[in-house]
Amino acid sequence: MNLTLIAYGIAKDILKGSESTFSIKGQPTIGDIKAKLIADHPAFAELQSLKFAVNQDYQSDDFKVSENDEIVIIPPVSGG
Amino acid sequence: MNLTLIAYGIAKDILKGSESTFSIKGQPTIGDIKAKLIADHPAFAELQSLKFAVNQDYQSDDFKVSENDEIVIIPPVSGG
Amino acid sequence: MIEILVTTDKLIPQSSLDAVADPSAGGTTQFIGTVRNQTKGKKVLKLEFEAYVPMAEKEMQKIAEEVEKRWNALHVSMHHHVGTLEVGEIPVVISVATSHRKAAFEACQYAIDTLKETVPIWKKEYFEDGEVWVAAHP
Amino acid sequence: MIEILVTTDKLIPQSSLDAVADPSAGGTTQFIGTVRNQTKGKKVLKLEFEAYVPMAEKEMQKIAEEVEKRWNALHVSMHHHVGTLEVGEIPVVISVATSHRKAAFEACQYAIDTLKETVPIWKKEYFEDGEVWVAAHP
Repeated sequence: MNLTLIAYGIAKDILKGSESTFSIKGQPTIGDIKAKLIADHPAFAELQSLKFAVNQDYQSDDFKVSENDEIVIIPPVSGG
Repeated sequence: MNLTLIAYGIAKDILKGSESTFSIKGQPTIGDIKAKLIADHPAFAELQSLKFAVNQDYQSDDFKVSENDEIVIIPPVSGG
Repeated sequence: MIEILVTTDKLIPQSSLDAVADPSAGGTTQFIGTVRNQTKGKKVLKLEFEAYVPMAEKEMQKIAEEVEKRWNALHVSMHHHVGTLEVGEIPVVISVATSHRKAAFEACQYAIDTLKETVPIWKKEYFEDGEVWVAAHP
Repeated sequence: MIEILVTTDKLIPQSSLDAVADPSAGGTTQFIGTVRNQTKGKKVLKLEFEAYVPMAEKEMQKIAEEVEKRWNALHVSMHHHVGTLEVGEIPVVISVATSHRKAAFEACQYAIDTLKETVPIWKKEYFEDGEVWVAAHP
Protein backbone atom coordinates (compact mmCIF):
# COMPACT_ATOMS: atom_id res chain seq x y z
CA MET A 1 0.00 0.00 0.00
CA ASN A 2 1.24 3.52 -0.80
CA LEU A 3 0.90 5.97 2.03
CA THR A 4 1.29 9.71 2.24
CA LEU A 5 2.05 11.17 5.64
CA ILE A 6 1.34 14.84 6.17
CA ALA A 7 3.73 16.73 8.45
CA TYR A 8 3.47 19.87 10.59
CA GLY A 9 5.81 21.61 12.98
CA ILE A 10 9.03 19.80 13.79
CA ALA A 11 7.84 16.74 11.75
CA LYS A 12 8.10 18.93 8.66
CA ASP A 13 11.68 19.84 9.59
CA ILE A 14 12.64 16.18 10.17
CA LEU A 15 11.11 15.05 6.86
CA LYS A 16 12.40 18.16 5.09
CA GLY A 17 8.96 18.66 3.59
CA SER A 18 5.27 18.76 4.42
CA GLU A 19 4.58 15.31 2.96
CA SER A 20 6.32 11.94 2.85
CA THR A 21 5.21 9.04 0.68
CA PHE A 22 6.25 5.44 1.16
CA SER A 23 5.18 1.87 0.45
CA ILE A 24 4.29 -0.60 3.15
CA LYS A 25 3.06 -4.22 2.97
CA GLY A 26 -0.63 -5.10 3.49
CA GLN A 27 -2.94 -2.86 5.53
CA PRO A 28 -0.68 -1.26 8.12
CA THR A 29 -1.61 -0.07 11.58
CA ILE A 30 -0.57 3.27 13.04
CA GLY A 31 1.98 1.25 15.06
CA ASP A 32 3.49 -0.12 11.84
CA ILE A 33 3.68 3.35 10.34
CA LYS A 34 5.27 4.77 13.47
CA ALA A 35 7.92 1.99 13.50
CA LYS A 36 8.78 2.57 9.85
CA LEU A 37 8.89 6.35 10.30
CA ILE A 38 11.30 6.04 13.24
CA ALA A 39 13.45 3.49 11.37
CA ASP A 40 13.76 5.86 8.40
CA HIS A 41 14.12 9.03 10.52
CA PRO A 42 15.54 8.31 14.01
CA ALA A 43 14.97 11.94 15.01
CA PHE A 44 11.30 11.05 15.56
CA ALA A 45 12.34 8.81 18.46
CA GLU A 46 13.74 11.83 20.28
CA LEU A 47 10.47 13.73 20.41
CA GLN A 48 8.55 14.20 23.67
CA SER A 49 5.63 12.37 22.06
CA LEU A 50 4.59 11.13 18.63
CA LYS A 51 0.93 10.80 17.75
CA PHE A 52 -1.03 10.28 14.56
CA ALA A 53 -4.34 11.57 13.31
CA VAL A 54 -6.40 9.73 10.73
CA ASN A 55 -9.08 11.79 9.01
CA GLN A 56 -8.71 14.47 11.67
CA ASP A 57 -9.05 12.27 14.75
CA TYR A 58 -6.32 10.94 17.00
CA GLN A 59 -5.86 7.17 16.54
CA SER A 60 -3.91 4.70 18.64
CA ASP A 61 -1.25 2.18 17.55
CA ASP A 62 -3.67 -0.64 16.73
CA PHE A 63 -5.78 1.41 14.32
CA LYS A 64 -5.63 0.09 10.72
CA VAL A 65 -5.37 2.72 8.01
CA SER A 66 -7.06 2.49 4.61
CA GLU A 67 -6.03 3.59 1.15
CA ASN A 68 -7.45 7.11 1.05
CA ASP A 69 -7.14 8.06 4.72
CA GLU A 70 -5.67 11.46 5.56
CA ILE A 71 -2.79 10.52 7.86
CA VAL A 72 -1.07 13.31 9.78
CA ILE A 73 1.97 13.07 12.03
CA ILE A 74 1.29 14.95 15.28
CA PRO A 75 4.49 15.91 17.10
CA PRO A 76 4.09 17.45 20.59
CA VAL A 77 1.51 20.24 20.33
CA SER A 78 2.24 23.68 21.77
CA GLY A 79 -0.71 25.92 21.02
CA GLY A 80 -2.14 28.57 23.32
CA MET B 1 -21.20 63.43 72.01
CA ASN B 2 -23.03 64.29 68.80
CA LEU B 3 -22.68 61.70 66.06
CA THR B 4 -23.60 61.72 62.42
CA LEU B 5 -24.10 58.34 60.78
CA ILE B 6 -23.88 58.18 57.01
CA ALA B 7 -26.18 55.70 55.27
CA TYR B 8 -26.10 53.85 51.95
CA GLY B 9 -28.32 51.24 50.34
CA ILE B 10 -31.06 49.85 52.51
CA ALA B 11 -29.75 51.80 55.53
CA LYS B 12 -30.76 54.98 53.70
CA ASP B 13 -34.27 53.58 53.20
CA ILE B 14 -34.59 52.60 56.88
CA LEU B 15 -33.37 56.00 58.10
CA LYS B 16 -35.35 57.78 55.37
CA GLY B 17 -32.28 59.84 54.54
CA SER B 18 -28.57 59.59 53.86
CA GLU B 19 -27.57 60.88 57.31
CA SER B 20 -28.78 60.49 60.87
CA THR B 21 -27.57 62.60 63.76
CA PHE B 22 -27.98 61.71 67.41
CA SER B 23 -26.48 62.31 70.86
CA ILE B 24 -24.87 59.61 72.93
CA LYS B 25 -23.15 59.72 76.34
CA GLY B 26 -19.33 59.67 76.65
CA GLN B 27 -17.11 58.19 73.94
CA PRO B 28 -19.21 55.42 72.43
CA THR B 29 -17.99 52.23 70.81
CA ILE B 30 -19.30 50.87 67.52
CA GLY B 31 -21.21 48.35 69.68
CA ASP B 32 -22.95 51.20 71.55
CA ILE B 33 -23.86 52.90 68.28
CA LYS B 34 -25.19 49.67 66.81
CA ALA B 35 -27.36 49.04 69.90
CA LYS B 36 -28.81 52.55 69.80
CA LEU B 37 -29.42 52.35 66.04
CA ILE B 38 -31.32 49.07 66.41
CA ALA B 39 -33.28 50.40 69.39
CA ASP B 40 -34.37 53.45 67.39
CA HIS B 41 -34.91 51.53 64.11
CA PRO B 42 -35.70 47.83 64.68
CA ALA B 43 -35.53 47.18 60.92
CA PHE B 44 -31.73 47.13 61.27
CA ALA B 45 -32.00 43.96 63.36
CA GLU B 46 -33.57 42.16 60.42
CA LEU B 47 -30.62 42.66 58.06
CA GLN B 48 -28.36 39.79 57.03
CA SER B 49 -25.46 41.70 58.61
CA LEU B 50 -24.75 45.16 59.98
CA LYS B 51 -21.25 46.56 59.89
CA PHE B 52 -19.69 49.94 60.40
CA ALA B 53 -16.82 51.78 58.80
CA VAL B 54 -14.89 54.51 60.57
CA ASN B 55 -12.83 56.78 58.32
CA GLN B 56 -13.23 54.26 55.49
CA ASP B 57 -12.13 51.14 57.33
CA TYR B 58 -14.29 48.41 58.83
CA GLN B 59 -14.24 48.52 62.64
CA SER B 60 -15.47 45.98 65.15
CA ASP B 61 -17.86 46.45 68.07
CA ASP B 62 -15.19 47.43 70.60
CA PHE B 63 -13.75 50.29 68.53
CA LYS B 64 -14.21 53.73 70.20
CA VAL B 65 -15.23 56.54 67.89
CA SER B 66 -14.04 60.14 68.21
CA GLU B 67 -15.69 63.47 67.56
CA ASN B 68 -14.84 64.03 63.90
CA ASP B 69 -14.77 60.44 62.67
CA GLU B 70 -16.60 59.63 59.45
CA ILE B 71 -18.96 56.85 60.54
CA VAL B 72 -20.79 54.91 57.88
CA ILE B 73 -23.43 52.19 58.32
CA ILE B 74 -22.57 49.23 56.07
CA PRO B 75 -25.59 47.01 55.39
CA PRO B 76 -24.92 43.73 53.50
CA VAL B 77 -22.86 44.58 50.43
CA SER B 78 -23.88 43.29 47.01
CA GLY B 79 -21.41 44.66 44.48
CA GLY B 80 -20.14 42.81 41.47
CA MET C 1 0.69 48.03 38.68
CA ILE C 2 -2.76 48.40 40.19
CA GLU C 3 -5.64 50.21 38.52
CA ILE C 4 -8.82 50.81 40.52
CA LEU C 5 -11.82 52.52 38.99
CA VAL C 6 -15.29 53.21 40.42
CA THR C 7 -17.16 55.11 37.78
CA THR C 8 -20.52 56.12 36.32
CA ASP C 9 -19.07 55.59 32.84
CA LYS C 10 -19.84 52.50 30.81
CA LEU C 11 -17.20 49.82 31.51
CA ILE C 12 -15.04 48.73 28.57
CA PRO C 13 -13.36 45.31 29.07
CA GLN C 14 -10.60 46.18 26.59
CA SER C 15 -9.64 49.23 28.62
CA SER C 16 -9.11 47.02 31.69
CA LEU C 17 -7.02 44.62 29.55
CA ASP C 18 -4.93 47.53 28.29
CA ALA C 19 -4.20 48.48 31.91
CA VAL C 20 -2.58 45.09 32.62
CA ALA C 21 -0.70 44.65 29.33
CA ASP C 22 2.91 43.60 29.93
CA PRO C 23 5.59 42.03 27.70
CA SER C 24 6.46 39.55 30.46
CA ALA C 25 2.84 38.39 30.88
CA GLY C 26 2.04 34.91 29.64
CA GLY C 27 -1.61 34.97 30.49
CA THR C 28 -4.36 37.34 31.50
CA THR C 29 -7.63 36.31 33.03
CA GLN C 30 -10.57 38.61 32.94
CA PHE C 31 -13.89 38.39 34.72
CA ILE C 32 -16.77 40.34 33.24
CA GLY C 33 -19.95 40.55 35.28
CA THR C 34 -23.16 41.19 33.39
CA VAL C 35 -26.67 42.06 34.53
CA ARG C 36 -28.87 38.96 34.34
CA ASN C 37 -32.42 39.16 33.01
CA GLN C 38 -33.85 37.24 35.95
CA THR C 39 -33.32 36.45 39.64
CA LYS C 40 -34.90 33.26 40.97
CA GLY C 41 -37.25 33.26 38.00
CA LYS C 42 -38.38 36.87 38.40
CA LYS C 43 -37.79 39.17 35.44
CA VAL C 44 -35.24 41.90 36.20
CA LEU C 45 -35.88 45.28 34.55
CA LYS C 46 -32.70 47.07 35.61
CA LEU C 47 -30.15 47.33 38.40
CA GLU C 48 -28.94 50.32 40.31
CA PHE C 49 -25.52 50.35 41.96
CA GLU C 50 -24.65 52.67 44.80
CA ALA C 51 -21.16 52.89 46.30
CA TYR C 52 -19.45 54.47 49.27
CA VAL C 53 -16.86 55.48 46.73
CA PRO C 54 -13.71 56.37 48.72
CA MET C 55 -13.98 53.23 50.86
CA ALA C 56 -14.92 51.07 47.86
CA GLU C 57 -11.75 52.22 46.13
CA LYS C 58 -9.74 51.55 49.28
CA GLU C 59 -11.15 48.02 49.68
CA MET C 60 -10.59 47.26 45.99
CA GLN C 61 -7.02 48.49 46.36
CA LYS C 62 -6.53 46.07 49.31
CA ILE C 63 -7.82 43.17 47.20
CA ALA C 64 -5.54 44.08 44.31
CA GLU C 65 -2.53 44.33 46.64
CA GLU C 66 -3.32 40.90 48.07
CA VAL C 67 -3.57 39.50 44.53
CA GLU C 68 -0.19 40.98 43.62
CA LYS C 69 1.38 39.54 46.75
CA ARG C 70 -0.21 36.10 46.92
CA TRP C 71 -0.19 35.18 43.22
CA ASN C 72 2.77 37.29 42.21
CA ALA C 73 0.53 39.05 39.69
CA LEU C 74 2.19 41.52 37.35
CA HIS C 75 -0.81 43.84 37.17
CA VAL C 76 -4.35 44.00 38.45
CA SER C 77 -7.20 46.13 37.14
CA MET C 78 -10.57 46.37 38.88
CA HIS C 79 -13.40 48.47 37.44
CA HIS C 80 -16.84 48.83 39.02
CA HIS C 81 -19.82 50.73 37.73
CA VAL C 82 -22.12 52.94 39.83
CA GLY C 83 -25.54 54.03 38.62
CA THR C 84 -28.24 52.33 36.60
CA LEU C 85 -27.58 49.36 34.32
CA GLU C 86 -29.85 47.48 31.92
CA VAL C 87 -29.82 43.70 31.36
CA GLY C 88 -26.60 42.62 29.59
CA GLU C 89 -24.64 45.67 30.73
CA ILE C 90 -21.47 45.38 32.79
CA PRO C 91 -21.24 46.19 36.53
CA VAL C 92 -17.73 44.85 37.04
CA VAL C 93 -14.56 43.98 35.13
CA ILE C 94 -11.45 42.50 36.73
CA SER C 95 -8.24 41.69 34.85
CA VAL C 96 -5.18 39.95 36.25
CA ALA C 97 -1.97 39.47 34.28
CA THR C 98 0.55 36.90 35.48
CA SER C 99 3.65 35.21 34.09
CA HIS C 100 1.88 31.85 34.18
CA ARG C 101 -1.77 31.18 33.55
CA LYS C 102 -2.80 29.02 36.53
CA ALA C 103 -2.16 31.86 38.94
CA ALA C 104 -4.20 34.23 36.78
CA PHE C 105 -7.35 32.13 37.20
CA GLU C 106 -7.04 31.70 40.95
CA ALA C 107 -6.15 35.35 41.47
CA CYS C 108 -9.02 36.67 39.35
CA GLN C 109 -11.50 34.41 41.11
CA TYR C 110 -10.23 35.53 44.52
CA ALA C 111 -10.60 39.16 43.43
CA ILE C 112 -14.24 38.90 42.35
CA ASP C 113 -15.19 36.65 45.31
CA THR C 114 -13.63 39.08 47.78
CA LEU C 115 -15.05 42.15 46.06
CA LYS C 116 -18.52 40.71 46.55
CA GLU C 117 -17.84 40.18 50.27
CA THR C 118 -16.04 43.32 51.36
CA VAL C 119 -16.42 46.25 48.96
CA PRO C 120 -19.12 48.73 50.07
CA ILE C 121 -21.26 48.69 46.95
CA TRP C 122 -24.98 48.00 46.99
CA LYS C 123 -27.19 46.75 44.21
CA LYS C 124 -30.94 47.30 43.91
CA GLU C 125 -32.92 45.07 41.60
CA TYR C 126 -35.99 46.49 39.89
CA PHE C 127 -38.74 43.99 39.12
CA GLU C 128 -42.12 44.57 37.51
CA ASP C 129 -43.78 44.50 40.95
CA GLY C 130 -41.21 46.36 43.03
CA GLU C 131 -37.57 46.72 43.96
CA VAL C 132 -35.21 45.13 46.45
CA TRP C 133 -31.72 45.70 47.85
CA VAL C 134 -29.90 42.49 46.96
CA ALA C 135 -28.77 40.27 49.88
CA ALA C 136 -30.03 42.74 52.49
CA HIS C 137 -32.19 40.19 54.30
CA PRO C 138 -31.53 36.54 55.23
CA MET D 1 -23.67 28.50 21.28
CA ILE D 2 -20.15 27.57 20.32
CA GLU D 3 -17.83 29.77 18.29
CA ILE D 4 -14.53 28.33 17.06
CA LEU D 5 -12.08 30.40 15.09
CA VAL D 6 -8.58 29.56 13.81
CA THR D 7 -7.41 32.58 11.90
CA THR D 8 -4.48 34.58 10.56
CA ASP D 9 -6.30 37.77 11.60
CA LYS D 10 -5.35 39.68 14.74
CA LEU D 11 -7.44 38.41 17.67
CA ILE D 12 -9.79 40.91 19.29
CA PRO D 13 -10.84 39.93 22.86
CA GLN D 14 -14.02 42.02 22.60
CA SER D 15 -15.15 40.07 19.55
CA SER D 16 -14.91 36.82 21.54
CA LEU D 17 -16.88 38.44 24.37
CA ASP D 18 -19.54 39.57 21.92
CA ALA D 19 -19.91 35.97 20.76
CA VAL D 20 -20.85 34.79 24.26
CA ALA D 21 -23.09 37.72 25.25
CA ASP D 22 -26.39 36.52 26.72
CA PRO D 23 -29.08 38.20 28.84
CA SER D 24 -29.17 35.18 31.16
CA ALA D 25 -25.41 35.24 31.78
CA GLY D 26 -24.29 36.32 35.22
CA GLY D 27 -20.59 36.09 34.55
CA THR D 28 -18.11 35.64 31.75
CA THR D 29 -14.54 34.56 32.19
CA GLN D 30 -12.02 35.25 29.52
CA PHE D 31 -8.48 33.95 29.11
CA ILE D 32 -6.17 35.98 26.91
CA GLY D 33 -2.80 34.47 26.09
CA THR D 34 -0.02 36.86 25.19
CA VAL D 35 3.43 36.33 23.71
CA ARG D 36 6.02 36.62 26.47
CA ASN D 37 9.28 38.48 25.91
CA GLN D 38 11.39 35.64 27.35
CA THR D 39 11.51 31.89 27.85
CA LYS D 40 13.73 30.60 30.66
CA GLY D 41 15.61 33.87 30.60
CA LYS D 42 16.22 33.89 26.82
CA LYS D 43 14.89 36.89 24.92
CA VAL D 44 12.08 35.95 22.52
CA LEU D 45 11.98 37.89 19.25
CA LYS D 46 8.74 36.51 17.83
CA LEU D 47 6.58 33.40 17.68
CA GLU D 48 5.21 31.53 14.73
CA PHE D 49 2.07 29.40 15.03
CA GLU D 50 1.25 26.63 12.61
CA ALA D 51 -1.99 24.63 12.76
CA TYR D 52 -3.48 21.54 11.17
CA VAL D 53 -6.53 23.73 10.76
CA PRO D 54 -9.47 21.36 10.14
CA MET D 55 -8.44 19.08 13.00
CA ALA D 56 -7.59 22.03 15.29
CA GLU D 57 -11.11 23.34 14.77
CA LYS D 58 -12.55 19.89 15.42
CA GLU D 59 -10.57 19.45 18.66
CA MET D 60 -11.52 22.94 19.82
CA GLN D 61 -15.16 22.11 19.08
CA LYS D 62 -14.85 18.99 21.27
CA ILE D 63 -13.44 21.05 24.14
CA ALA D 64 -16.21 23.62 23.82
CA GLU D 65 -18.88 20.90 23.79
CA GLU D 66 -17.39 19.37 26.93
CA VAL D 67 -17.41 22.80 28.58
CA GLU D 68 -21.07 23.31 27.68
CA LYS D 69 -21.97 19.89 29.03
CA ARG D 70 -19.85 19.72 32.18
CA TRP D 71 -20.25 23.30 33.42
CA ASN D 72 -23.59 24.00 31.84
CA ALA D 73 -22.02 26.93 30.03
CA LEU D 74 -24.34 29.16 28.04
CA HIS D 75 -21.79 29.95 25.35
CA VAL D 76 -18.16 29.23 24.59
CA SER D 77 -15.87 31.10 22.20
CA MET D 78 -12.36 29.89 21.33
CA HIS D 79 -10.12 31.88 19.00
CA HIS D 80 -6.58 30.87 18.01
CA HIS D 81 -4.15 32.73 15.83
CA VAL D 82 -1.95 31.16 13.17
CA GLY D 83 1.07 32.93 11.71
CA THR D 84 3.69 35.22 13.20
CA LEU D 85 3.19 37.16 16.42
CA GLU D 86 5.34 39.73 18.18
CA VAL D 87 5.81 40.02 21.95
CA GLY D 88 2.60 41.21 23.62
CA GLU D 89 0.37 40.00 20.79
CA ILE D 90 -2.41 37.48 21.33
CA PRO D 91 -2.24 33.81 20.23
CA VAL D 92 -5.39 32.68 22.01
CA VAL D 93 -8.62 34.04 23.47
CA ILE D 94 -11.22 31.90 25.23
CA SER D 95 -14.51 33.21 26.64
CA VAL D 96 -17.04 31.25 28.65
CA ALA D 97 -20.38 32.67 29.75
CA THR D 98 -22.30 30.96 32.52
CA SER D 99 -25.27 31.73 34.73
CA HIS D 100 -23.02 31.67 37.80
CA ARG D 101 -19.45 32.79 38.01
CA LYS D 102 -17.68 29.88 39.74
CA ALA D 103 -18.41 27.59 36.79
CA ALA D 104 -17.07 30.20 34.37
CA PHE D 105 -13.61 30.11 35.96
CA GLU D 106 -13.33 26.33 36.11
CA ALA D 107 -14.66 25.93 32.57
CA CYS D 108 -12.35 28.54 31.07
CA GLN D 109 -9.32 27.02 32.79
CA TYR D 110 -10.28 23.54 31.57
CA ALA D 111 -10.62 24.92 28.04
CA ILE D 112 -7.17 26.51 27.88
CA ASP D 113 -5.48 23.59 29.70
CA THR D 114 -7.04 21.07 27.30
CA LEU D 115 -6.36 23.19 24.23
CA LYS D 116 -2.67 23.13 25.12
CA GLU D 117 -2.75 19.34 25.40
CA THR D 118 -4.84 18.22 22.46
CA VAL D 119 -5.25 20.83 19.73
CA PRO D 120 -2.82 20.32 16.80
CA ILE D 121 -1.16 23.71 16.81
CA TRP D 122 2.60 24.19 16.98
CA LYS D 123 4.58 27.17 18.16
CA LYS D 124 8.10 28.06 17.11
CA GLU D 125 10.07 30.48 19.23
CA TYR D 126 12.61 32.73 17.55
CA PHE D 127 15.59 33.74 19.68
CA GLU D 128 18.60 35.88 18.78
CA ASP D 129 20.70 32.72 18.31
CA GLY D 130 18.20 30.40 16.66
CA GLU D 131 14.71 28.98 16.74
CA VAL D 132 12.97 26.07 18.42
CA TRP D 133 9.67 24.19 18.22
CA VAL D 134 8.26 24.57 21.71
CA ALA D 135 7.87 21.38 23.78
CA ALA D 136 9.09 19.15 20.94
CA HIS D 137 11.85 17.51 22.98
CA PRO D 138 11.89 16.23 26.59
